[in-house]
Amino acid sequence: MFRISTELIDPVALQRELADVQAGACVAFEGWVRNRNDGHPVLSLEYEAYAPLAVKEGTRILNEARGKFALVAVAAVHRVGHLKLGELAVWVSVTAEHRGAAFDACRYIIDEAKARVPIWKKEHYADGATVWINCASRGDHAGAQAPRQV
Amino acid sequence: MFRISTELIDPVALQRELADVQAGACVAFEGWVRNRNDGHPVLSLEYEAYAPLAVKEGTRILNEARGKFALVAVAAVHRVGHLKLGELAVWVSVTAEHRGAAFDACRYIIDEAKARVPIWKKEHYADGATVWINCASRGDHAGAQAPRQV
Amino acid sequence: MIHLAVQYFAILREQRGLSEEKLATAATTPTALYDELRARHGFTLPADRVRAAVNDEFVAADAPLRDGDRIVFIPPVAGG
Amino acid sequence: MIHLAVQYFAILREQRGLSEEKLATAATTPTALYDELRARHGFTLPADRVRAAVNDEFVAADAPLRDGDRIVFIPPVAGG
Repeated sequence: MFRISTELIDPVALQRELADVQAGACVAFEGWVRNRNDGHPVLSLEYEAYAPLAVKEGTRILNEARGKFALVAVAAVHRVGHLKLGELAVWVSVTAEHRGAAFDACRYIIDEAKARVPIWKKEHYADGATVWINCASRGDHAGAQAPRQV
Repeated sequence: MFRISTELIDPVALQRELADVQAGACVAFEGWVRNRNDGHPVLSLEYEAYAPLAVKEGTRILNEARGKFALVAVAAVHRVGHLKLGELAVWVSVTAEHRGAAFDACRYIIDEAKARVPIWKKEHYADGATVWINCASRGDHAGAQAPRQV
Repeated sequence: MIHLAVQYFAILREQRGLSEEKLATAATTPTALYDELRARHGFTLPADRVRAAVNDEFVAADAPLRDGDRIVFIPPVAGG
Repeated sequence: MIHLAVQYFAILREQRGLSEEKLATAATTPTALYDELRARHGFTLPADRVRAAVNDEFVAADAPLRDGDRIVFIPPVAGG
């Protein structure tokens, strides 16, 4: 289950759906909007998705994780729209019998999702500038040249 | 913050305490009571802790994680008492600016905690047998001889 | 000439000033079409930093374009 | 002879049948004391699978025991 959400993500409700007495381990990743990036104060973020392909590619990644690791269940949701500081941008949760598989799969999913799923992030800075992350070229905000991780 | 809890662990309330706009990533591990171990149907679990040393050693592990990885915050709670299937036995949550540190630290903490913190687990099986995990010797439940991970 | 629908997202949407358009082109591959549009609209990203999707599936930069295709150019992604 | 308090947890508590006791011993190290208690109470775990803590801190198997110490023998742990 890979979803794009225009509403606040509710990890509690999502997590509840993964409850399963066959699972002994659950690893969840949350990506939060933080107040700075590479030293620049950030006021808010916008995420935009090419939704049909984002869901397809995200679902492929979840299925790859199921193929590579011994899992019970996987789920991921990515938020789109204008997000305030502290809001949840992306949530990935993986359950497995054993924790090693849950950790490895959760990390695989978020790493692949960040690299492959067509979702874009625009940062709004305190100085009024905005930048589409990873899309900088000459003339853009200097601080955005380097690829960044959450 | 490493705590031993005789009550149900509430990950929602615990997680709320970690909210911080300096953090971009949160990785949480949950260990759940599952319905079998090495093929034996499990009915319930008992956890017992040597609480003063468990809190000391758990706190040392959290501090080690802070020293090894660039973190914003860490917290962990281990349940003790008689737990039913599906209940949360242990919760570890780590926040960081970047996800790599959060994943590595969360895994470090749970791996070290399972190896070092004086907490013991007794499994109650469907056939009426009980076993203190990792403490088997000749005459004990055969299935419990091998070390197990969640 | 083939007739295509083009969708724009993120930095390309802003630089183009719209989300979708229909056009006729002599370009036969995504790369050729992107270079044509980049020259026309001043997109800052070079073709080698943009992927393409046709009819909601990723395609190679030199995949053939067919009349009626819907194409999306995908700037470097940054989810999470 | 020194006087000690011994606390038992988990499998050792069950095999001893109590959680804590006071005793006098000629043993001067945790290992020596454990072997003495194992012989007396039939603990199944050998000494090399049991750690020791004195006054709520881990100690080496051959650490000196002092009068008034509170000692805990720690079976293999299994949290999580």
